[in-house]
Order: sequence, then structure tokens, then C-alpha cells
Amino acid sequence: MFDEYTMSELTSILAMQGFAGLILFSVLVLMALGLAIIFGQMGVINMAHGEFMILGAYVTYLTAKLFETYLPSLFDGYFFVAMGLAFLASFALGVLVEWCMIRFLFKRPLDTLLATWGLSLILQQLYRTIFGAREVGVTLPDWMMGSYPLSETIEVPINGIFVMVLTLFISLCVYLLMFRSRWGKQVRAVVLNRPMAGAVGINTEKIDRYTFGIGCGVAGVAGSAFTMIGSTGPTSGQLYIVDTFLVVVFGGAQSLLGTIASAFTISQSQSTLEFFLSGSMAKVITLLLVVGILMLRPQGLFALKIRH
Amino acid sequence: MSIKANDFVLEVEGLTVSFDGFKAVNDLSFYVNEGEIRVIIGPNGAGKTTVLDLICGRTQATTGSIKFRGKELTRMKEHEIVHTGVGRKFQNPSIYDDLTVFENLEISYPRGRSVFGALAFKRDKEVIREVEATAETIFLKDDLDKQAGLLSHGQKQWLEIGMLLIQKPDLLMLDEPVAGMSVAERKKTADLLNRITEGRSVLVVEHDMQFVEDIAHRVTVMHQGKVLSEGSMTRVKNDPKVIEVYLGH
Amino acid sequence: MQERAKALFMPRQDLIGFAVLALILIVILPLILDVFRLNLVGKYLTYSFVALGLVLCWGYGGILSLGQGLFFGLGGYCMAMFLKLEASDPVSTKIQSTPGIPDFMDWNQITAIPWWWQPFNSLTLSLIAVVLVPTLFAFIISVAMFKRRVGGVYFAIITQALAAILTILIIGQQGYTGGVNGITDLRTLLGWDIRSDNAKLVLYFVNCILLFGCLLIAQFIRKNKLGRILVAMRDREERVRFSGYDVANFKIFVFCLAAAISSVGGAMFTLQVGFMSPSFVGIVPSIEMVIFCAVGGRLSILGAVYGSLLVNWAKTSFSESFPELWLFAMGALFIGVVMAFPNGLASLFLRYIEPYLPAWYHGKAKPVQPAEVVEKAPLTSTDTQPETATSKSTEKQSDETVPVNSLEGGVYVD
Amino acid sequence: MRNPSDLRLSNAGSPCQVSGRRLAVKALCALPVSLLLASHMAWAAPATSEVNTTGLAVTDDTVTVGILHSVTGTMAISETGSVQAEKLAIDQINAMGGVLGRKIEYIQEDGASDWPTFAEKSKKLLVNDKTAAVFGCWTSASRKAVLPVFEQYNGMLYYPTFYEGLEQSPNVIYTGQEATQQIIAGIDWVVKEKGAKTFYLLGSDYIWPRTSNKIARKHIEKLGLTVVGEEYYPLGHTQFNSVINKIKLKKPDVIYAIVVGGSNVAFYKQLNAAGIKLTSEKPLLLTISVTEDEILGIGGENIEGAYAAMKYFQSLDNPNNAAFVQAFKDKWGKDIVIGDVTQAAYLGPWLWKAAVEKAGSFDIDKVRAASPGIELTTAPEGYVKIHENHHLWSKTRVGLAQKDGQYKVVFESADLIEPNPFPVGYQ
Repeated sequence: MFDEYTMSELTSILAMQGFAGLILFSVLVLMALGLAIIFGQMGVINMAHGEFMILGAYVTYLTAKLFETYLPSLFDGYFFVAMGLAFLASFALGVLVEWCMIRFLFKRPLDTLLATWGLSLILQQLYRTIFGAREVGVTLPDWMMGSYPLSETIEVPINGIFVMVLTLFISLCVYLLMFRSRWGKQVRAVVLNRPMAGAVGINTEKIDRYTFGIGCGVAGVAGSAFTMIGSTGPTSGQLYIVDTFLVVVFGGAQSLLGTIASAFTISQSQSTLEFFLSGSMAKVITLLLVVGILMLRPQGLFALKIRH
Repeated sequence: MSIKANDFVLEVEGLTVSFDGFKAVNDLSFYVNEGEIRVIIGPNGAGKTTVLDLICGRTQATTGSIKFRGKELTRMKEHEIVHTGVGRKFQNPSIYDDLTVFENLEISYPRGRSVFGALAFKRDKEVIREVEATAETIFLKDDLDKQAGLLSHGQKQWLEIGMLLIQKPDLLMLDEPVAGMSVAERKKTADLLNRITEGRSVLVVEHDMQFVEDIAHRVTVMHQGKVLSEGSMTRVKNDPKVIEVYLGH
Repeated sequence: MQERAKALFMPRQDLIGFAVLALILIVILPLILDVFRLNLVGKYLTYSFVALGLVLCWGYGGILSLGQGLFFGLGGYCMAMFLKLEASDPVSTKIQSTPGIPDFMDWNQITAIPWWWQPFNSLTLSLIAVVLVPTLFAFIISVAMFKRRVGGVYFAIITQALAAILTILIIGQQGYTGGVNGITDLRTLLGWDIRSDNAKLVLYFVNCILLFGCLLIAQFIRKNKLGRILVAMRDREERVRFSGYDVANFKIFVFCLAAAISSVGGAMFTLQVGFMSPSFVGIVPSIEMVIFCAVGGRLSILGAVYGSLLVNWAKTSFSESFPELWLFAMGALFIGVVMAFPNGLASLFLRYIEPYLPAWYHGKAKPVQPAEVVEKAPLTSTDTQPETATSKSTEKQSDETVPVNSLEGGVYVD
Repeated sequence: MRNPSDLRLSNAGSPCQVSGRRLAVKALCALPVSLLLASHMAWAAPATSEVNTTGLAVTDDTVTVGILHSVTGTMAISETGSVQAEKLAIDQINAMGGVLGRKIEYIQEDGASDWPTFAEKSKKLLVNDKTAAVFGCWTSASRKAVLPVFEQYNGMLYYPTFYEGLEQSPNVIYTGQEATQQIIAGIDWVVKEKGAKTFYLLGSDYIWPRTSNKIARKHIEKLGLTVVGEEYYPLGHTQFNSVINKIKLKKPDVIYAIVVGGSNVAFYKQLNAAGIKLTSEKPLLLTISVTEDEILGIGGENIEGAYAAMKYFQSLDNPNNAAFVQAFKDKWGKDIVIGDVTQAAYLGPWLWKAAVEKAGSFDIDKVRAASPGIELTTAPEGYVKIHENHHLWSKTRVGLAQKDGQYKVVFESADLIEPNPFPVGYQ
């Protein structure tokens, strides 16, 4: 099927397709990181994850409006402010949700799933009531639009690069937070042995609350970033939820590295398949592949071997 | 090894299991005689529970073999191992809290173990008789209709032992059967064990030395996944290697 | 002791419960509702098949499936395929470029009925397919999952993904499946117009009879050793395994049974509503069906029926008056049920109504049969997990605490 | 009996007579005399027993209709505009005195983006509420779900969306365009004016895009041109980089896009980001699925330079439309935009009113018999007429998307295009 193309076309396509895969990879990682923190560290299934992302997107939308009206001179930089605000808003909502809901449902992961699904319905309707049923358009500063031509045929989307850099940055932050900070140590202590962690003076309730909050906050940042590539509407969050869960589960719930590896695997297979097959079939085959591998390795790609 | 295979109920040879490179059990071999009560002791992390896990199929061995009455267990599924006659009690009492004592024992009664067997299962006189007899053995005759979750900790331990008994296993494996029991309950349990071991072999993991002395025919001391010493309690107690490990611990 | 030996298939309380439900469904509702509303009730009742399946596999077996819509949908599609073929006779489809095939095939330039549609020319084969196809599907999924010991949350998420896959497939293969529109415009069953009021009435009663059939099967399982093994498995899977049971087989069985029951609901849905669409196969309806079950009480088979009726009735009347508020109400229902009444309406009944019922209800003086403690008070084994907020939140109603569905099976497999 | 409306023509024709809000006055100014058949003089209303022989919800001074759209769920995004348009039309009709002297009251039901719910609600509107007409549905799937209900209970549905055709029900008036009307004129234009030779067809994966692309492909091939690619993505898909790469590789003259819903936003944003500048028209993008409503979510800067082929744009320059846009904004807010479907939904109540008055009865059968040939000169899109096949004769226009989210009309078909829901040679 490659006969019709010249060599240089093929190389550039390969390069761009690889890049498309990398963008998809970054998107999946961004989506999944927040969920991986919450699911992996707390065992809580947050079905409202998509809605936390959309909260970030709406915050970005509002910030853009605000800058347009009051600070047009600083509009070029609003996106960074927006991401910060998105994090804070989602974090705050996450902490609130943990406080009035999740903490009562520990050790009942399937119930958290149902309760957070209920939460997602409420949030969707809330967005619809506040922002209207229609999608909102988030205006981006000019420098974030368009592409950067590497060669005559290879062009790199700037927002793609932005998403990749952001993903790298967030992953690094999460890594530092979880594995290099005192707080991260406490979180891991709570995961491994809750009563013991409590006994040595770690405030487990506080750790849970902030873990949940940070997971949601990361989702908010992801949502903010997604205004560059996707839609912002009351129900947009639902588009992401299945993919996100599969990435986390496929990666092995308790391993952040696993999440990243699984995002890589899924994104590359998806974008490769998309090139040869129709979009629908590519999606079906990717999902089947993931389900199939999960059957062979139920613990995911990177689960720790645990001694009974 | 010049000993003939069929002399032993259980033969463990060259057993090794590693978790991500860490060898929890390392080239372990031991043999259990017919009718013997064998106790495995050792400091924390010596691999005692892992040995039980390996025998009953809960953990897959990396290499080595486990033979029960000449049958290789390492490739069998848990329930198949149970069907060959191996019973296992867990460290924490593992019973069905939502069912009554009667139902707990009834489920453990070895009949109707397939899906359709269970569908066709009838609670006939024989079942009731067996359950009641077992309940009597484990001091729970008066609590048959009580929900198991409401039993005391010691009673739960007994109930689990009862659930094993009703399976009529040839090899009984007990993981710390007296942990968390009062002194009186310990005594009662030791009696219980001595009574029920008639006609079967027993493998026990235990920390309580007094209890071990009460019941053990022979003792295997494990350290870092290997056999450190083996023999009668007296012999083991005086083994300098054992003393060093325990004092150093 | 003789009492213990007695067959406990239908204790007095259950018998009364069944009778009351039968009275409501078969006598009262048809008397007070017009055909339109009765048909709506019939539609809701088809969901209760799914909810009933969930009671068995989630409430009893501890297996939460978020893809039950898959089986409901498959059952419905099998029925719809038969009805569509019947509706697509050459006469009524003469304006098509290829008369005699379903309209959506014609729109997609398909000129002959594909081979796998052929069996659906026969009603017998179709009825067999209604139950067999979803069950086979469930069998394949569950063998692959449970033999590999995938469980808990992992199973839930995988079933969700499977539902998503099937939806994409159905929509993508619109030439063969009707795509996103589904299979619509179904008219007759062996020449009998299923759209007439008379037919709706008959179908309603057929639906009720099938529902009671399924309820009796569920009751049999519940009171059978199998039911107790399911409960045991939910609490201590490991222990069951070491009592010599192949746990996977039991899970496979109950999952397939739930699928079969759901598929009957799906087929009845198609008959009563007159079409089938992929919107039932997807994730959202599948999760909604879980909430029907949870509202009724995940341990109560009759609760499944009441739960589906109540939630759907609320949905219809709510969305007639305040469509915008409906999602808030639904969301609150999810959260409320899970947090405050983990065992749903059934627990409210047992707690606040049953004790005050007259003596004839309880039969002998003994108010609670031991064999039924399961329904009343599934205790969380508080000794193994003494801390956590769980105990706090449920202090007031400790007898309603749900069994712990642990992460086990997914993470801690060697 | 004939409605003695002629007597009052001069009366009602003068806007000064109407005491109402500014919006009503404005809208009425645009309505020519020929259509103002009704009056607000109750004594003139014909007796209920004569105009309603089938037990519809008609009283001496009211008539009840249904509005059936999704106000919750994923489709609420699209359907909100239709609900607003239908309510506006009903208000305006009522301000003029209603239909046959009866005020229109409406019962609104929520389809909740769920096809079976549509079926259930439509049944309720027909069987329980006995509505005289229903304005509603958006997606083909919802229409297909309610169709058997309308046919069984003999209701009348006014369906506003442009759709794939292949349907013609006696119980539906299709106020949007069917596929050939929308597609063929657009392709002809792009071939003639832009010299397009190669096309890349792209769509969301369901019946409308697939059928439309089929018609497009046949037509393109008839013209002796080539389709270099055809792709479908699941509804709600958000990653289009792969297909964008394929497009770059195939270098078509025209990307023919029928992406819908949330996917739209992702598609155009990613297209823009990938360096395909639509304004440069290399390749040119022609869509039939993006109205002004969708641009709100996509962002004008992302779609600037794309062409759309449909029958209505908000920027249409005619007095009917000016009044309509003004009235719409007065009622629903100044920032609101109006897309093709919204306008088509607005036509529903007016077409129904005209048919009822022509028939002199609310009876469904009489309204149906009266419908073909009904003309509306006051339509914001210009003159429309109901065809024998229950679709509308309408013009097709091509608009060029502007940065501010509006379309600039660059082409308009000379004549009304005949609706042809079963196009021979395109199946």
C-alpha cells in the first residue's frame, strides 16, 4: 500500500505519524495521571474524573474571558494563569468531595464507583445550568496556534508540543511529589499499611484528602490543556472516561511508571492502526487488544509482585 | 536420596520461589511422615507461611517439586489440591461472616463441589449429622444457628479448624492456630489438635514455643528461606545455629 | 433440627412478598392504568430483568458488571432481527432498490441478507438465540476473566470497555445492524400486530410471567447451596477455594445466568417498545441498570423489581415536569443510596416495616429465620478492618453495612 | 367551512394593531399580508366541534402542541437552538392571535438524548396529551425511533434537521434539507468555482455522514472526478492527527467533512494546529455539518476560511431574516447565534399554522392533505414551499466562515432545489 508514495513522503509521514502518536500519548498520560494517583494510591474509582477535567476547561474559558475584557495586554500569557486556576479549582472541589463523600466509602471501591458516577451526573447538569448546554469556545493566544515547519513536508503542531512539554512537567512534578517529598513518603506509607501509618503519627485522613485533591487538580490541568485540542461542553468529560480507565488499569494500578508505559503502548497502537484502518475499527482493535492483554496479565503491565 | 517415595505423605524437594528476585524460599527440602505433626518455626520473614502457600497452590513455585502421596502438586489448581486431601487454615480466621455456623460447615462438607453438584445439593440427614458432629468437636454445638461474624476470635479460629475437619483431609496445614487466643483457649486448642490429628498428618506454623512443645512430633526451623535445623524439639532447641538466629533476631 | 432439614425454598415471608408483587403487577396496575401507562410499566419491568441478574451476580456473587447493557442489548437485537425480517417482506419494502431486505441494509447498498441474519427467519431459532447468544458471550468473557482471576474493579472496568467496543461495532457496521438508529419500525410477530393496544396488554402479561419465572429461578439459587457459596465467595473467595471449590466456575455460572436473564428482558423490551438501538448497549444505560438494582437493594430479588419501577417512574414523571432537575435527582439518588442505604429499599423495609407487620406475616413466633440472616445483616468483618471511616458512617445502622468488595483478584495475583 | 379570515386581512396586516413587545412588532412587520390569516378576535374563531373532529387537545381558545427535544444529555448542545426557535415562533403566532383564533399552548418533553425516551415521550404527547402537532427531534436516530409512533397514532411531526433522506412519511414534515439538496449544489459549486478535482471524505460514524458521503461520492464520480479517501470516526472521537496526516499525504483539493458534535471541535482545532490553514484553501474544506451553533464551540479562529453548504446562514441579507434575527436575540439574548437547523425549526410552527388555516381544521388528516403546496414567503431563509413528498423546496447556499463565527454567503443557488429524498442513481 506504500507504492503510491515517494520515499521522502514516506519518511515525513512516518515522522508526523510518530509525532501524532506522541501527542496522543501525552494526552493519555495527562488524562490518566490524576486518575492513577487516586485509583492507585487510594483504591478509589473516580468516575467523575472527566467532569473534573471539564471543570478545568471551564475555568480556562472564564480566565480567557476575563483577560479578554480586563487585561487584553496580558492575553498572551493567560493560559498559564488559567492552568494554575484550573488546578486550584479542581483541587478545591476534590477536597470537598473527599470530605463529604469519599471518606465514608473507603474499602468499598465498587461503591465509590457508583457514588462518583452520581457525582458526575450532578456536575454535568451543574455545568449545563451555569454555562448552557452549548459548547463554549476557548480563545487561545495566537502563539499557541498553528504549526512549526520542520521541513517542507513535516510540520509540528505547536499546541502538540505544548501538551508534550506540559505532560513532561506534570509527570515530573508528580514524580517528585510522590517519590522525593516527605508528603509522598507519607502517602506511600498509608497505601502500604494504613493502621501502621496512623500509629506512627501520620494523619491518614489528611493524606487521603490531599491525595484525592491533587489527583483532581491534575485532572483540572489536563482539562485546561485539552481546550487546545478538544471541546468544552457539559458532557465532554464523558468522552475521556473509558480510555482513561483502561490506561490506568492496563498500566497496573499502583505504578505511575506503568501508567506512562501503558499510555505509550495504547497511543502508538491506536495511531498506527488509525493510519491503516478506519478510525472506528482502529478503536475497536485497540480496545480489544487492551482487554486481551489484561486477560493474560490481569495485574497490568507493571504491577508489583506481592508476597501474600 | 535413598528413601523410598511412598514412605512419606509429603515430600518437598528443592523448592524455590522468588518475588522479583527476592528468594522467599530457597532450595528447600523436607519430608513429612504419615501421621506426623510437624511444626515449622522461624523468625519473621523466614518464609514459613510462603511454604504453606506453595503447598496449597496459593503461590506458584519457581522451581522444585512438592509431592503429596506421590502426586505432584506444583502444577495443580488450589481446589484440585484440596481434592487430593490437603486442607489449609489461614493465619487470620477466614470464615464466612454472613453465613451461620451451620452453613459455614455445610459449605465445607465435601459434596456438591461442582456448580451443578451445588445446584443439586440436598441438605440430607447425613450432612446434618456430620455438621453437628463436627460442631461438637470444635465446641460450637450450641452456636450452630449463630451468624459466624458474631463469634469471638477464638471461636472463629475453631470454626475454621472445623471447616477443615469436615473436609476430612489427609494433610492438615495450620497457620498460627492459636494466635490471639487466651491461655484457656490455647489449652483447649492444643487438646483439639491432639485429638483431631489421629489418622492424619499435620503441618503447623507457629510462634508460641510452649504450644509447639505441646504438640510437635518434629520441628523444622526455617531461616531466610532455608532449613536451618530439623529434628525433635529438644534437639532443635539446643542447636547452636538456631540459638544464634533467635538471639540475633 | 428437623427445621433445618426442611426445604427452605419459599419461606413464609418470601411467599407473601411474591404474592404482593404478583398482586400489584398482575391485578392492580392493569386495573388502574391505561394501556399507554401500562406499556410504560412493561418497559420498566424489562429493566428489572437486568437488575435481577445484577442482584445475583453483584449482590450475591460480588461481581459488579458495568456491561449488563451488552446482554440486554444482544437479547433485544436477536428479537429485533426476527421482527425486522418479518417486517421487511417484499410488498412493504417495494420502494427499495432491493425489496425484501431490511430498509437500513438497502440504504447501505447491501443487496442480500447476510448469512448470519438467516437463522432469524425462524422464530424458534430466534428465541433460542435471544438467550443463547448473550449467554455465550457472557461465557466467553467470564471464562477468560475469571479463570485468569480478574475480579473486582478490574472486571467492572473491563466489562465497561466491552460495552464500549460493542457499541462502536454496532454503530460502525450500520449496514448489518442499523447503526446508531438501531433496528426500528418493527410491526408484527408472526402476523400479530405488536403495536396494537390489545397486543401491548398481552405482552405486558407475558412479560410479567417471564419475570416471575426468572424471579423463581433466582429464589431457587438464593435458597440453594449455590446461593450460599456465592455469598461465601463474595466474603472470602480464598477460603472457598481452599474448601475445594473451583471459584471461577461458580462466577462463570452466575455471570452467565445474569446475562441470560438480562437477555430475556432485552427481548421483551424490543417486543413492547418496538425497536432496539445501540443506546442500550453502552456504558451509561449499563450503569443506570446498576442503580436500579442498588435502589431496590442489591441483596433483594424483589427489590430489583421495585427499584427499576421506582427509579423509572421517578425519571418519567420528573422529566415531564422538571427535565433540568432530573439529572440532579438521579445523581443524588446514586450518592444517597450508596452512602446512606447500601442495601437499598429492601433494608428500609426490613428495618422499619417488617417488625410492625402482624403475626401472620412472620408465621411462627420466631421472627428471623437463621438462613435468612444473609439478607438482613451482611456484616462487614469489622475485626479485620477496625479503623477507617466506614465503621463511623454506618455506626447507626451497622446491620446495613454492605459486604466489602475488595480489590482482591486484580492486584494481588502472583 | 372556510375561515372568514379574508375579512380581517387588512386589519391584521397592520402591525400597529398588535399590542405587544417590540420583538413581536418587528417580526410582524416582516410578515406579508398573505400569511396573516388569523386574528385575535375570539368571536371569529370557528367552533371547536368543526375544527377538531378527532379529539385533539383543542378548546375554544387554545390548541396544544408538543415540543420534543433533548434538553439534557449530549444532544442538548444541538437541540437547544431548535427549542428556542420553536418557542419564538409560537410566541409570535400567539401574539398575532394564534391559529384559527386559538392560542397555541405547548407541552415540552425532554428526549434526554436517548432514542427510546423519544419514543416514550412522543407516545405520551400523542396518546395522553393529544397534541395537534409535535415540533421536535434532531438526530436521525430519534426520528426513526418516534416515526412508528407517529404513524400508528397518526400524529404530525415537524422535523427540523438536515438529514440523509431515504424517508418520506405521511406523518412528518421535513423542514430541513435532505441530503441531495444540500450536497449536490455545494459540490457543483466547489467544482465549478474552485476547480476542485480530488476529494477526501470524512465523517462521524453514523448514518447521516455515511449516506451523505455516499451521495457525494456518486456525484463526484459522475462528474469524472476522484475521491482519494473516505474515513469515519466514532461519535465523540477526539484525536484526528492520524487522519490529518493522511490528508496531508493525499493532498486532496477538497476535504469534505461531516464531523458532528464534540468531535467537530477537536477536528478543527487539530486541523488548524497541524498547519492546514483553511484560509489558504489548500486544501479547501467544505462541510455540511457545521452551523454557527457549532462554531461557538470550535472558535471562529479555528474554522475561518472553511466553506459550508446549507440553506440558511444567520448573515443572510433579507428583511425576513433581519427581523427574525432581531426577534430571536431579543427573546434569547444578544450573544446568541442562529444556525441552519434553528431556522428550520422556526419554520415548523409557521408551516403548521398555514396548513391548519388552509385546511380550516386541526384534524391531522386534513392538515396533511393541505400541507403540500403550502408556501411561506416570510421564512428567514426566503421563500419556501412544501413539496408533495413533505420536504421543502429550498435554496442552497455556500458560506465562508469568518473569524467572528459568522458565515459570509458566497453563493446561492439560482432556483429553489427540489427535494429528492430517494435520489435515483445515488443509492
